[in-house]
Amino acid sequence: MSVRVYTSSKSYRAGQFFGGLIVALIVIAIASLLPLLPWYKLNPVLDFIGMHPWLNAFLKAFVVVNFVALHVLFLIWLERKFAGWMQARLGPKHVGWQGLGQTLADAIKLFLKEDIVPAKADRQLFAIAPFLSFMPTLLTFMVLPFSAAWIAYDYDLGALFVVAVSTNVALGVLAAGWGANNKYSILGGARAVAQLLSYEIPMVMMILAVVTLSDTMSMKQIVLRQAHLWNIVAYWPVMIPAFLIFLTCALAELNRTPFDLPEAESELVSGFHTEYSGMRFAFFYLAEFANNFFSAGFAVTLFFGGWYGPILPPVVWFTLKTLILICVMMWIRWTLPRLRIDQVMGFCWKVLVPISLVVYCITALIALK
Amino acid sequence: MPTPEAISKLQQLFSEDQLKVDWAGKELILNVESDSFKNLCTFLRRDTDFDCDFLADITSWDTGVSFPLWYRFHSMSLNHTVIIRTNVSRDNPIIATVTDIWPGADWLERECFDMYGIDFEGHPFQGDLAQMRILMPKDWDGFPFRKDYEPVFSGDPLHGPQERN
Amino acid sequence: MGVKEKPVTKEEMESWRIPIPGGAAIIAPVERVAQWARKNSLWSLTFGLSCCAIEMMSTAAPRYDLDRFGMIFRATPRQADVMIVAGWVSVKMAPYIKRLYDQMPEPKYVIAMGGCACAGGPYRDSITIVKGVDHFVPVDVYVYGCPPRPENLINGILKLQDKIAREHVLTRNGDRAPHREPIIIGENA
Amino acid sequence: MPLTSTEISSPGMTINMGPQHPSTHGVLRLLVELDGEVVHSCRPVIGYLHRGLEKMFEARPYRQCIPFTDRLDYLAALNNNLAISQAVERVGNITVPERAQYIRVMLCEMNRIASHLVFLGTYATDIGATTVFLYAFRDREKMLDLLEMMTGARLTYNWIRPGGVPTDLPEGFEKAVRSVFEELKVTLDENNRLLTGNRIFRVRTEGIGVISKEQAIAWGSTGPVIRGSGVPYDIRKIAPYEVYDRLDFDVPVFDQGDCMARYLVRIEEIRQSMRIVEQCFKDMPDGEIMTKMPKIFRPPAGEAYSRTESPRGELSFFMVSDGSLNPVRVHVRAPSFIHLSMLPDLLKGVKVADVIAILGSLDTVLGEVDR
Repeated sequence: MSVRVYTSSKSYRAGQFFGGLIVALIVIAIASLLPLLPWYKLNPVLDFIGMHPWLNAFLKAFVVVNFVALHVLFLIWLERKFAGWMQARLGPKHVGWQGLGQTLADAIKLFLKEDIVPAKADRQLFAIAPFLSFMPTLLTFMVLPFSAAWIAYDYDLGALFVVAVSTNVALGVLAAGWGANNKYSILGGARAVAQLLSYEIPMVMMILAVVTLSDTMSMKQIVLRQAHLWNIVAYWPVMIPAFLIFLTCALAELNRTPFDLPEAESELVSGFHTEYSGMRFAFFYLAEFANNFFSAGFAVTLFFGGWYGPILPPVVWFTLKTLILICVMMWIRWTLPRLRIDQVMGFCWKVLVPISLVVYCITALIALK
Repeated sequence: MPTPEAISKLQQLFSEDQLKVDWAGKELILNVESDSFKNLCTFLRRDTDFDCDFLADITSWDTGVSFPLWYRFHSMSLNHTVIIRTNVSRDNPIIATVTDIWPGADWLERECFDMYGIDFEGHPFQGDLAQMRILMPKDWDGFPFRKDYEPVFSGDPLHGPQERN
Repeated sequence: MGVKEKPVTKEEMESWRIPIPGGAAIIAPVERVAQWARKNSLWSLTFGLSCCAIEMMSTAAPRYDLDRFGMIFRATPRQADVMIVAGWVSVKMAPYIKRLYDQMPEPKYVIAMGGCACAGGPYRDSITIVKGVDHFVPVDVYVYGCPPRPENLINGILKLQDKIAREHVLTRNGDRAPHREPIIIGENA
Repeated sequence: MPLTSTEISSPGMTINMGPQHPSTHGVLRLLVELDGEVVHSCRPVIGYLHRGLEKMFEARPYRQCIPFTDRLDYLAALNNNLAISQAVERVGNITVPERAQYIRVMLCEMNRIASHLVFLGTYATDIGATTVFLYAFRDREKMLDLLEMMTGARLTYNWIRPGGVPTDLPEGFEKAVRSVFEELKVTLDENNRLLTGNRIFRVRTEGIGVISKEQAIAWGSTGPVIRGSGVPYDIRKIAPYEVYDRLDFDVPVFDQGDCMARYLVRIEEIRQSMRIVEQCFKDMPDGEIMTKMPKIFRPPAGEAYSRTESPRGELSFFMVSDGSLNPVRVHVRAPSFIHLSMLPDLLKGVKVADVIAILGSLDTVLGEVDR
């Protein structure tokens, strides 16, 4: 009798992952061909839309929402595939090619599931919470510049708008935690609010640093200033720490490891969304990954020169940079353990806030020069 | 292995009919009557020749006549094992607790109570049936490890004893 | 007893028809999509009782990797589709399992993993063990073994997927639905 | 108006962790009284897996008890087999051939490695590092392959029995073991870099759940828990059984008594176990592997107990015989049972997240606790 002692082959796993990457590249390549299509034939239509502001607004919103939804589907697949690659597994494989249909199946299933509202929950709050946390995320996409032309609304206070709107995510999370009338939820909600609001401070500080150097709050203008040199290269002594702080805060805002305390699975079961099932839970999921994309995109806008890059069209460059940054976030997520709540708060107030103050002071000096 | 001096000290303290000393290989077995049991435990813990600071195990069984109790101690400093055996009657199974000497005895004693209904006098939860029960459900009727235990089957899978089949 | 497998028959297809003109043409594709989605996204409850739970963890671990089939573990019953009862069920635990099952949203499935959850296993003559989890929750798949190997569990999961693919989605009626015909895996009787 | 200090107090919140909770390692229930994030008091409730195993032993011949011990501490089934076999051998005065003793030790140590790898994985998940869980299980599968090669089962082996072991080592076993150990040494270092050196892991475990030396002794803790508190209490050294007195190995002891110390003890034990297995291959004599035992085994009346070092601590079976076919009483001294009883003391005043960290570091198996 003999039993085969075998080990999973590393090259095979790598092949799986790179297969996934190739898919991503094909998608990007197709996207890059889009500008070559005869778009000018649509000009009369566009003129028509341009003359009807309501129609215009509606179409823009439609495009943004669908873009976000599709991206999230892709991102969740990417996350699971990436996790599989890191963890010596395969990840989704049998649903669609390389498991690409996985997220779609998940989404359809969640929408078909029974929607449970616990008997003792605060019904209105419970019902509205997922949308409360999804709406701000969606709104932030309004000012995200995919390219000089692809920006839904070039608001001249774009950065301020992002800061103001994205903070509202905490409201949705708190509503979910409170409304569910579950002890794990309320603990998760309380943690989330404490964490989100605290990490907002160094984050805003770092956004402010970029805004000071760029002398504008418009997202588009911030990118246009980086036409020749990315911010992180041009002002590297301040921008590298600024980016690291921004990344840390973004991770904290996204509730990702090491800051995933609001939904810490091993402590609070599922944290604030413990009682959510079906469609409402799907919205939390959607919000989380949409927020992930936005945070990465925002970082690219602030530090990595937005859509600028050689050869490929701007939109592709922006998406590519964002995806790379998202992968970095996933890498961190699947590597690190989780902090404790007092350590998270202590780290913010005792380490990040002082450092960000110093960084901002230096930035101000540079700007004054 | 406890020294002969230590054992003679034991024999001076406890009379012949209260304590019988026995050896099993290198291990000392002390057969003690239940009324001297607590004193013996206190002595073993305090005395430097025994220094039994580690309570390894408590168990009991049902002989049909009485419930023998079996305690195993270990001395970390002297590296020897001492076993105490004592008996409680089936009609009035009560013995002094050792939780005040070894806090680790807490759950072991509760288990003995849960399975055999042996009452430990001075245990923090003594007399509180629901608190004393540890492995069985709080509302369980009877002590299942007694040889004469007859469960009353309810037929309800969510409550009460289950049918044997 | 082998594995009960029924291909979808003509009559079965007919029975899905809804008596409106063109109804089947509308309903059937919707049903197909729903079946496909449910089958490929079975989220399991992180819930282990005893030895089988370790094998369940092994099944999720790299060598077997349940994520391939879109199966991930969720800690809360609200987000779970399938409960794998992995281990023996005592009288003290049974009410909690019942409650967990009740907390799961429809459609929900139960896999009884291991001899204990199926029928009491080696503890059949214990007074505190419930002889099979099917005494209080409906079981879809019985996976025998003590504990079943991960391959066996995966077999059970795949069989459950087949079953879901044949399930009448739009009129699914909780525990009374006819599809609740259990699949038995690994029993050598 | 003079300022007076007003005490702000809120009614405590009781959280019911378990019986279904992702990190209670089975079906333990913790009734935790919380004030914000701080634990006021904690009351463990056990018995959700209770099946009256000790009573069931009383209705079975001695040798038929062995399969049930697999399901006590299901992470280290062979160690349980060994413990009950020893108890039966002592009550029936049976001697075991030397080769069988070596095989037993070897298998137990391999099972210890597998068990500690589960600890490594589950503890990492408790702290939040999911990836290490999967790495640990990947490595564990290799160990299970070896055990399967030997015994034919993955988890519940039913292998070591009174009188020896049923079959000899399979062909090519030594080679397979060596190659797996080579891989394991590499992956252990990898996990070490990933987890032990990790700053976050350190702040989560260092100084958390400190058990002082006196406390550890008074509560009767054993195994890695007491060795993490600086007491070199290892049955393999202080009361050697089988052939442990002939083998050269170290007992890792750490003085800090915190979660990190207990974690490090277990990691170091994996290395020591590998050392023991390698020595066993070298020293193993040829010869019999099973003592001839009567078909109907009736030991003389008496009491006997075994003391073994399972991965979780001192595992001991106490057995009373009255000369009949079945034992009168079999009692299991389960180390996890004792460790859990320390929880109310340990969890006073810690944070919610530490509850999980401390509970995980005790590495309890509920199958053993509830019996």
